[in-house]
Amino acid sequence: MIGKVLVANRGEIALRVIRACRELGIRSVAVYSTADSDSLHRMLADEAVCIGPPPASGSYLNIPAIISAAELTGADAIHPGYGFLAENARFAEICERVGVKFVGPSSRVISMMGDKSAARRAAREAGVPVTPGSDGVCANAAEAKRVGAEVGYPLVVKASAGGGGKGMRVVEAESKLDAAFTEASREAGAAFGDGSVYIERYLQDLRHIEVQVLSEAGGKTAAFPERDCSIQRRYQKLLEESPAPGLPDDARRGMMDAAASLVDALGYEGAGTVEFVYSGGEFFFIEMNTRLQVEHPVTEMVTGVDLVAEQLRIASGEGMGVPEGAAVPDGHAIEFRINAEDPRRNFLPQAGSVEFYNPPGGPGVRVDSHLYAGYKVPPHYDSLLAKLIVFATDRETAIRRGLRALDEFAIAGVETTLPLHLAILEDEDFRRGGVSTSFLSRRELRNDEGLLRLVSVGAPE
Amino acid sequence: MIGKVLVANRGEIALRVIRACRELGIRSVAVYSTADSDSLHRMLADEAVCIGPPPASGSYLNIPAIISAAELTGADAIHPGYGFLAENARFAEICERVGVKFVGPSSRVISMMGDKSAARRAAREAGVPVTPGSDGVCANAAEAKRVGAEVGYPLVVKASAGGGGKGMRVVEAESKLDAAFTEASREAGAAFGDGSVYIERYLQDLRHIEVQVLSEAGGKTAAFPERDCSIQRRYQKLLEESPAPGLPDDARRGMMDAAASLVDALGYEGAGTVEFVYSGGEFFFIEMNTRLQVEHPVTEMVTGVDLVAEQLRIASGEGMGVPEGAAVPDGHAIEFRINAEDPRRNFLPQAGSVEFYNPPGGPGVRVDSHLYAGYKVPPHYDSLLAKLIVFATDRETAIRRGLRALDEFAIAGVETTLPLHLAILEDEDFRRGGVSTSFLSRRELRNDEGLLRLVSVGAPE
Amino acid sequence: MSETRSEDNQDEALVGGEPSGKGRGSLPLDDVSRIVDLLRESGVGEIQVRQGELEISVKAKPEAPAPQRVPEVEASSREPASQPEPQAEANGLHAVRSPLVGTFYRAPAPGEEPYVEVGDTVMVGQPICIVEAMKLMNEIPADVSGEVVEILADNAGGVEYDQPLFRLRPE
Amino acid sequence: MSETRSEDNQDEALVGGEPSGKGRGSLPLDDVSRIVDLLRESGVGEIQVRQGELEISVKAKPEAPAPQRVPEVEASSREPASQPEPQAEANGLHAVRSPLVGTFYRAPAPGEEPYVEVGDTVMVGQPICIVEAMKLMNEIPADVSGEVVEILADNAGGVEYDQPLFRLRPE
Repeated sequence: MIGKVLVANRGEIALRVIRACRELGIRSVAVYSTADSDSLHRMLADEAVCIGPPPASGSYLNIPAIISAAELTGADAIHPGYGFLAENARFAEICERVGVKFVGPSSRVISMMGDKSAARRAAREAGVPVTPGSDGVCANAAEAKRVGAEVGYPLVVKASAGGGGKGMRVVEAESKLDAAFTEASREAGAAFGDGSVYIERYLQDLRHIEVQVLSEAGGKTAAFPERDCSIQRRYQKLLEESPAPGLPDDARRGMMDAAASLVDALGYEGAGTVEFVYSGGEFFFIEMNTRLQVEHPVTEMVTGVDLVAEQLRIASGEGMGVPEGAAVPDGHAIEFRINAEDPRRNFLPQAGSVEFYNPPGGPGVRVDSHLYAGYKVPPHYDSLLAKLIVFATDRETAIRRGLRALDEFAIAGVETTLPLHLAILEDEDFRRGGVSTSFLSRRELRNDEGLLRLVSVGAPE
Repeated sequence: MIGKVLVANRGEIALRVIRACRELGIRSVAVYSTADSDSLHRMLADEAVCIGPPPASGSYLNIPAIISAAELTGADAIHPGYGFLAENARFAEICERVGVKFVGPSSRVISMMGDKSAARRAAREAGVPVTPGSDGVCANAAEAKRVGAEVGYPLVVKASAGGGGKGMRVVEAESKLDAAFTEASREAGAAFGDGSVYIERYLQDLRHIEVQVLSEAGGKTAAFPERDCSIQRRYQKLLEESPAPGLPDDARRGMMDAAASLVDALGYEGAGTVEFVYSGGEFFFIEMNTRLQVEHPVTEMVTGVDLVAEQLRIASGEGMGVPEGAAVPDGHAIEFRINAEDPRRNFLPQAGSVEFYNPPGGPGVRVDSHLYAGYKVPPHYDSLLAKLIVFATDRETAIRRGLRALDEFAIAGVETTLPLHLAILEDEDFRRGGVSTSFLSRRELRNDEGLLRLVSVGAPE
Repeated sequence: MSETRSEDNQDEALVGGEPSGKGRGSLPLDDVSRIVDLLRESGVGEIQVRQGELEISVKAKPEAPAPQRVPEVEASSREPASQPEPQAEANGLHAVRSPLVGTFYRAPAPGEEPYVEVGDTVMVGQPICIVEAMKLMNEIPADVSGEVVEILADNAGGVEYDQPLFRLRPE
Repeated sequence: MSETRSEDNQDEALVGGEPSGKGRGSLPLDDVSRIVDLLRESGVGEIQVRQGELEISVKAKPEAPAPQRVPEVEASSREPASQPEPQAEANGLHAVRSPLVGTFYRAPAPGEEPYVEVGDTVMVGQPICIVEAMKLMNEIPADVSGEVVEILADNAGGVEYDQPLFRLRPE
């Protein structure tokens, strides 16, 4: 087993990894910026190294500082968490070069999956269904038009290096393709330093469903029951659940098998997520995230597998320990992302002091958070304060447990998305299950005597 | 379903019941003493009624006040939690008389199980093995001698109305029986107002193992995998786990079947616990607790059953919803009672302000607690501050998770039993599993550079 | 807040080119000192006095930081009946509180006259209402002598332990 | 800290380009001093006095609310290297801090003389040590001129970002 792991991250995910290390008897090294000197990840790790100033570019994205911290503390391995350097192929490559084990796949695989058109090609070659569209990057608008004639309209132009909706344009008719192609390419170039774009059929009323995988790189591979991440706001996931409500068993098996084929074809090592869109009974590959995800706990709850412990076992060269039953979901789990954003003021990010903090307890409640009373939320990083995960035998009970736990969750000093989640759980369509990714964009938040409520606007789904 | 439940208790168990009510859509009524006006159970219930002054005799044991509060708020049912009025047959009877459903068995059954010799008789009649001893109360020392000749020495004289070691004497030889009989009877009379005593074979190196049951009173009965509660200090349980380490499957089945037979014979309704001593492969009935127990969460973790929700379903006359698989333990759970007692100063009870409170989070961790930062622990009630329950696929992982979570658990302002639990988990015999109830009495707590450590004293087990 | 305002005034005076020393004299420190004493003795939080050119403002030190509380928004409970009512009692009034949980009745029996009305004078030990619990009628006596100023509970309504029932002005 | 408003006004007046003594006279420091004494003796929080053109405001130091901290016993981390060292800096000393994580070397190469010793005087910009990271030798210059009073890091030991390396007495 690895003896010492440097955790190249902050916040709740740094704690998650430190906890797993402690439970496995691995020593942990926290790295922190000067803005995080009062952070729990620093306090709970066995060792801690200050790596730079508050801006992430000087600290959590500062590769030399992190590698130096690993060398100084004698860490055998680096766990990147999610975000920051987790999908940075150069970082993984430097780790490989300096002989520190990167907990994750090889830099080659990270690099390939980070290029969306290369990823689509790899998926197609592994027999995984991909959305009908261009075969990789479209060189120019003329090629885009040829592809458009095949896949039909509406279609979507997407940045090859992209994510988060940047460099993306929906095109309703061929007449608008030229302009959209140029705009998307320019936006992609500005945002990612790479203006290449590709084309896909535009799917409507789609659900975002993803499959967690673990693989030993040439050894065993396990694919786990899916997560439904369709509750999003501006392409940011807010609430995730497992299993996906109402998903037919054959679709589940289909996605799990497809994910496992891709992973095997890649010679993938560690934990990863294969993301699909699901629409009208069909599923298509979107992309693969070559890292742990924020929403991994819902899979842990319905399978009993400790995904971070398994990452560390695989990175240590030990076999992974996944029980047989883990391929079938047992119960229902929902995760709520509690962000420091004010849903009453257009999700304005909040920073400041957490004056009071009391997470919910009792049966079927898990909280992953770096908060404590008196903690100051720094303005430099992302807004995730806590993940509340509820688990119960069935979805209806999990929703009621979620309402109970959200209601109990006390955070004072900063506004959070807690009231938004209560509103989502009260929504009739959500309770019925199986809503599409446009769920939130088709609703407005109304203030109903202090409580938030979602009200449908525009066309029904 | 019941519409509104009055929770006749305080602290973490009041919260536990309020949470279950909320998840089932039942309205909850908290009752509180003036010492508890800042308590979470008061704040989280739908309604709250102040029932009396700080001493429990005027509030949580004040039957007229509680019944009046139920009548004023229109509660259909009263959940007594544990302790206070939970095993008070008169209270159950008054509830029956005024037409408020008592969540628990009938006053007749409570009364019978509260009389230890009657309980032994009922168990024997139901075919449950009882410790060899007198057939009910021993009228005098002469009768005790006749029984002693049959069961052999050492034997133990016990108060029929007793508990907690009061009115109890171990007798090594017949020559000492007269004196012990007289003393035990006098002590029992003083402590319980009833000097009757009975005689049992004295079992050594025994383990305290108990079986949780649920029954519909004439309908279905379910017995769950056992809890091992052998880690005790002065007859107070401190740490409980499920399943019992190393317990053979046939012993488990034997105890579960015995418990189910007793419950069926009694026409028992609701949740209860049948307690056994287990020694040298044999098990014998000790007593039955006709209520929910502090340690019920360990059973919930390994069976997936929400015992409090099932209590409320049964009390509502609805069928209980226990899945098939719940008769076999799935994984391993350990509960740590975090008491406001100072293990470095002979477990001196603590009261005062909780200056800082941060419970552990992450996978496999459940916390049931009424604490929050700023809460004042009143000196009037028992010392239980929080229950930490850890769950994992196997006992070794659960122990490591327990160490991790205990280490993270931050309570400042009052001393607690947190360091004692860390010491227990570090003990080699405990880690091997299956220790007897004399585990703690055969060890001393040593201060080892600020950390507590257990050191064996006297004869090995 | 007066702080910024007076600063601005000062600035304006300077900008206005009228930096006259008129009226400076010595400060009325005796007055200040007496106001400080008054503040301390009265227990109030702030005293401001202004007369013509003179303005004195004295504030008490802030109380020790409010204890951490569960924020109101998270708690669904009703107002505490058992909270002391400092306002009333600071006014020299006395609250008669319920010694038990039950139903409050103003009269000994249905159809009969209430024990007391606002304006009545009662003696220590004189029954002033009934709180019924478990079918028992408990007569509640006044615990001070004085005039009934207010009746705080509704007839036939529920009352909690320690809930104020009457306000009396003690003799 | 007892802040006095009149001080601020003074600054503004000077900035305003009217440094004339006309009508301003000298500050009534005796009055200020007596009000400060009154505040301290009385224990009140704030006193403001204004008379005509003169205004004096004295505030007590806010009570330091005990910061919520994770109790020490729960934290296993080392002492923060990045904490400011108010003691040293209050003494007029200056800490040269590490601008990066790495290994600290006092000399340009093994076997060579250290860049500086205690007692040496250094100039701004003069290299005083090396911090090696990723096989790169980074010469760290003094950021003030002055005398080297203390060398805080061990040769060939690890240093964190912002960790004090030297204490200098600035010229």
